[in-house]
Amino acid sequence: MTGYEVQSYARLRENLAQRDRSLREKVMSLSEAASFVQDGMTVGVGGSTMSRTPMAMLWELIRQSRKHLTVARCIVSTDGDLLVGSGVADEIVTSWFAQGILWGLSKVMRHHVESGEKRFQEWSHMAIGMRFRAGAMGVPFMPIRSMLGSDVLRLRPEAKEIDCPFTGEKLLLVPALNPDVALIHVQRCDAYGNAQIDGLQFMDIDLAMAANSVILTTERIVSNDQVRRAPDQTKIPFFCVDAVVETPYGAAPHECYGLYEPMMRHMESYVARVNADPVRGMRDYLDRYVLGPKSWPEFLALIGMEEVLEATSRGRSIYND
Amino acid sequence: MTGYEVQSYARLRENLAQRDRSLREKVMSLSEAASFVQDGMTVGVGGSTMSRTPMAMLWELIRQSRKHLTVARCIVSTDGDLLVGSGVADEIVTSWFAQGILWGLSKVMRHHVESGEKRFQEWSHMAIGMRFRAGAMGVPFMPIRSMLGSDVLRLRPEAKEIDCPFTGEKLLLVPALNPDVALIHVQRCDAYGNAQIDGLQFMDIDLAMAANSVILTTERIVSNDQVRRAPDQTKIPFFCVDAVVETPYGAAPHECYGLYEPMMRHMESYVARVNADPVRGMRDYLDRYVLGPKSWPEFLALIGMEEVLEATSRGRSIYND
Amino acid sequence: MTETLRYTTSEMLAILAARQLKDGQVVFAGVGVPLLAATLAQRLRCPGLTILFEGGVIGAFVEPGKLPPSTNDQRCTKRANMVLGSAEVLLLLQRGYVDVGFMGGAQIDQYGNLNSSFIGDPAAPKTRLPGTGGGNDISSLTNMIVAMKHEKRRFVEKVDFVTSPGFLRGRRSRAESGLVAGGMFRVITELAIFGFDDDSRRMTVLALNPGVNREEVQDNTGFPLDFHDRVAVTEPPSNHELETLRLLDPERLFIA
Amino acid sequence: MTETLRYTTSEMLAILAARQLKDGQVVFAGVGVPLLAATLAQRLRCPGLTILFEGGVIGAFVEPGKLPPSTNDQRCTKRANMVLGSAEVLLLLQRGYVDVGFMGGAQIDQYGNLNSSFIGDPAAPKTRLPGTGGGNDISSLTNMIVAMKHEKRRFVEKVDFVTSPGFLRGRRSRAESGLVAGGMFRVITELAIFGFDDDSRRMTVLALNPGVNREEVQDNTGFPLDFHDRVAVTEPPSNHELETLRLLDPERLFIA
Repeated sequence: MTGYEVQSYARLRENLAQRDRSLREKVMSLSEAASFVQDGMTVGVGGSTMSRTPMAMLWELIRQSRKHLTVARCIVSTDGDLLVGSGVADEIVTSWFAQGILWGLSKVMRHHVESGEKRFQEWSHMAIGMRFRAGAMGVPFMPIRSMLGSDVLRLRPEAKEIDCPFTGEKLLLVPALNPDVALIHVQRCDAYGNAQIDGLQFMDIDLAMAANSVILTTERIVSNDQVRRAPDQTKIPFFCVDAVVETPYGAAPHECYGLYEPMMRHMESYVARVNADPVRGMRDYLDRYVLGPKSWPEFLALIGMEEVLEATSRGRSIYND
Repeated sequence: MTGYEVQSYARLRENLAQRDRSLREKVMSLSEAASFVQDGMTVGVGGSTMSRTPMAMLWELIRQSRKHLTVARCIVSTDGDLLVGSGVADEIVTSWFAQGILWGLSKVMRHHVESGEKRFQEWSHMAIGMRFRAGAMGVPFMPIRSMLGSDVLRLRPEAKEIDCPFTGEKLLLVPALNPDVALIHVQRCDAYGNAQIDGLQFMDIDLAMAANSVILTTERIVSNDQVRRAPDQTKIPFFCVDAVVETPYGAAPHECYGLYEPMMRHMESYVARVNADPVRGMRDYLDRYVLGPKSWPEFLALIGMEEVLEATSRGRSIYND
Repeated sequence: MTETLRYTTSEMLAILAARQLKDGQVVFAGVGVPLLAATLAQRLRCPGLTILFEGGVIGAFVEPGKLPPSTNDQRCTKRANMVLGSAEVLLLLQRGYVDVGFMGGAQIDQYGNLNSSFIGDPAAPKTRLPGTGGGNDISSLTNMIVAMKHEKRRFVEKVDFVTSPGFLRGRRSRAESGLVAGGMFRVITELAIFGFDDDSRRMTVLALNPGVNREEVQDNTGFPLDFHDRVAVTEPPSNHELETLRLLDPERLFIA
Repeated sequence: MTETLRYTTSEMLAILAARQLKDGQVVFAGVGVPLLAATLAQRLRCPGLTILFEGGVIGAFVEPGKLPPSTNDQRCTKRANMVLGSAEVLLLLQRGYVDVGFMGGAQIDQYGNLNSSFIGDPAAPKTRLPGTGGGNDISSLTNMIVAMKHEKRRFVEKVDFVTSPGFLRGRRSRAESGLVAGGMFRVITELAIFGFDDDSRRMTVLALNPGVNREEVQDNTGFPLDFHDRVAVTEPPSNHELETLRLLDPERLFIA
């Protein structure tokens, strides 16, 4: 569970020195990219709640039945359900784990966590962000002023309280989180991995810099020439990306800013199914929607053309005015 | 010299609580905005070297003969000359102080600093950035891994070496820098102070968040409606801005990304003049170009229409391909 | 009562909460009643009020009938002044740019501590709740207003777990733990409006809602309440407040 | 020598420095000779080489005849892969994304420490130099290549001031001071190419430039030099190298 220990600087540097950071094309398939994620790894997941979730990549990891992952994400929704319900993840490191504001408590999370079979490691939202940021900056910790005095901190011996050497104030040092792999979904990137992200960034830039490898799924691949025309719009540089997978609607049934909003009918049927029976309901869902389809487009077809188009028109409407 | 002490959190919060952060118009003249800068203050200056220097604001401060300022900027060029040569600044906090790569050593800096009459407080470039970042984040320090072992650190007792409580590694903690005022020049902002910055950002976002007040000079003022159409292009939020001054060519004779490159003939004549005699040469330059003109446009007229137009066509050419 | 002056609990909470906000404030709001209340205040009295969302939004502009379902989806950004990273928007709280944090609550205690993590023993919980999200950060770093349903099981002497700190164990315990700024400011329920005593930091009834008496509030509270020297009686929602609120949520997503 | 094979010191430095770079490396380069050398390597052997600038640029694309005059102005960003904050680009060094830092030098000592801050006593300097800029960060956090003119006053036993750390006092003193990564890798002058001994960390002659002998190098150096067991003789700049270089800087801004 790498998520727990701060990696030594020597080890971080060594890992990075090993990576091929040359300007090279790295476009591959979902199943090829999945090979970067191995059993027992700590995986950072981009986006937040129901936004820009790298759902196609998670879907592929379930199909390849990865095991014993520790998954870190700022806020977790149905993606967390699928990861613990499918058996892929042993532990979720996050600040909030439900099915979404609209549905509240996740019966799937409750079933697996209350039984002690899976773990839900809780940090404050900002603390998760500062753990990724410390990892991105190549330092072992960030100082913060929240979590102090709370029971959230009492359950987190990984963090250390100090008296500030400058002001004498109490501060909390949260440990750097450098995931083995980060999974991030973006609106567009080039074949080298230079990524543009529209709208809400969440913690994806820090996550990308912190991780020891990065898999990008992208709605489309654009030319490097187009990227070079607006270099100040590049949010993630190519040399921290190890795989690029072109996956239209790769965040479905969640949303991708400016392109599609959540596919609510599918989400509601999912919630009804798994909350009715968090074990059999989840198994049925996985059989039908994850293991059943031969490809990601086939999964989208199961969501249904009409719902996909509706979500698309709502998604694009953000730019209508 | 506030630049030296880390402000207590209580004091930082108190200062911010006092500021009017409401959504309100704050457009004013250069001379009105200058009133935010008082003798003895610590002033953070945006941009870097010869880029997006808030030159019109500095020009106004010289005209109003401010005194005993401590001025912090990541890299200082002829702006530093003018600040020490005019007597406005007692100390420059920076990583590099010359007249620009092309001209090298500043005779003005040498004259005032070697005599001990003015101070040049040297930090590494990243350390300046991390001092602003700590200030922006509301924490007393940032941990870094440079400066260790060097004489740059030996002259900086304000920084503290520690053994990392997580890894045992040696780290340097650099103290937060929260300037009393930040002066930042941008391509455009609205009347509330929501600012967009094209191209190189330098450290301006952290500087704006760190400072206890912010004066924006801007090439033009756009409608809030235009800002709201692309909210992910806003780089500085209105509530950390206290004054907005519309000042076309406000970075002249330095450059402003995408609009104009440095006005080199003026720069060269300046350098020749002050390096020939750092005292009389500077006095002559100030009399003719800073104290002489009745307005900023009059100063631009002294640079000359032809040179301004040439710099403009070079500046805009970045978008020609 | 005339037809127009009938209102739901959510409407009551939103309207009383809105009255707590001042023009020019920067408010960090959750969705639902908090967002409705902040937007209502903006429309009624506070044109210079700024609303922040945890997802990374500054100065959102909420259009009637287009309320965002969560703070992390694209609808929150429509016509906003700025969209930024979610760590960045939370750091605004730490730096001190935010005047008020505004959220709902599941369980609260006499010192204004909130629990959204565990029902029962955290080691073997009866119920694992969703957790803090930004709640701990907001309540640690700014002044809080909480709007929640008033039930005995929700108003307890000591929360099972302090997810979002109020005044912890009362007196100076919050400041001594390192939380030098902010604290619980107001709790608003369908029964009353509560503040916290400057010394003891215990929950104190400041005002009773129309038609509610002290016994009723105490009977629905799991610990002995303090009452302010002069307990006021809150003005009922006005026609104008109700009409403006109902315009914001015509489908009654949050005010039903 | 034929006409085409005459070359300036700057041309020599740029070409020898370019030979030190490998394809696929990420190089943090200053303007002038370092940028020319990195771009030359890109054109000749290293299409996958990436150049970073301190101003906040990743993967700049340098067009022949359009060399940027500094690392902080807009020309550096033309056709770049990414433009980012200057703190962010320096943090890439700290995180470990950069293989080589490449800059010029004013004064260097036997352990590869660089001085760009003070000539004479820092308390009462004969000359106050411009200072470190990013030099201290680059030399603290990655492997350095320095290209500089070879003069006795520039190659001293001990620099007046350690602005950018090499191996400090030699042996393990760099690592012991907390600088666990990077270090001085090569120094390139018009006379020779220098490395640093793995144990003593003293400057060591690896190769002599064509037509230069050991005495000449020693005579121009302010401390006793070590010589590698097998001191090579560097191949002179080739026609192809010189022609490619001169295409990059037709106005001879930096190679004159």
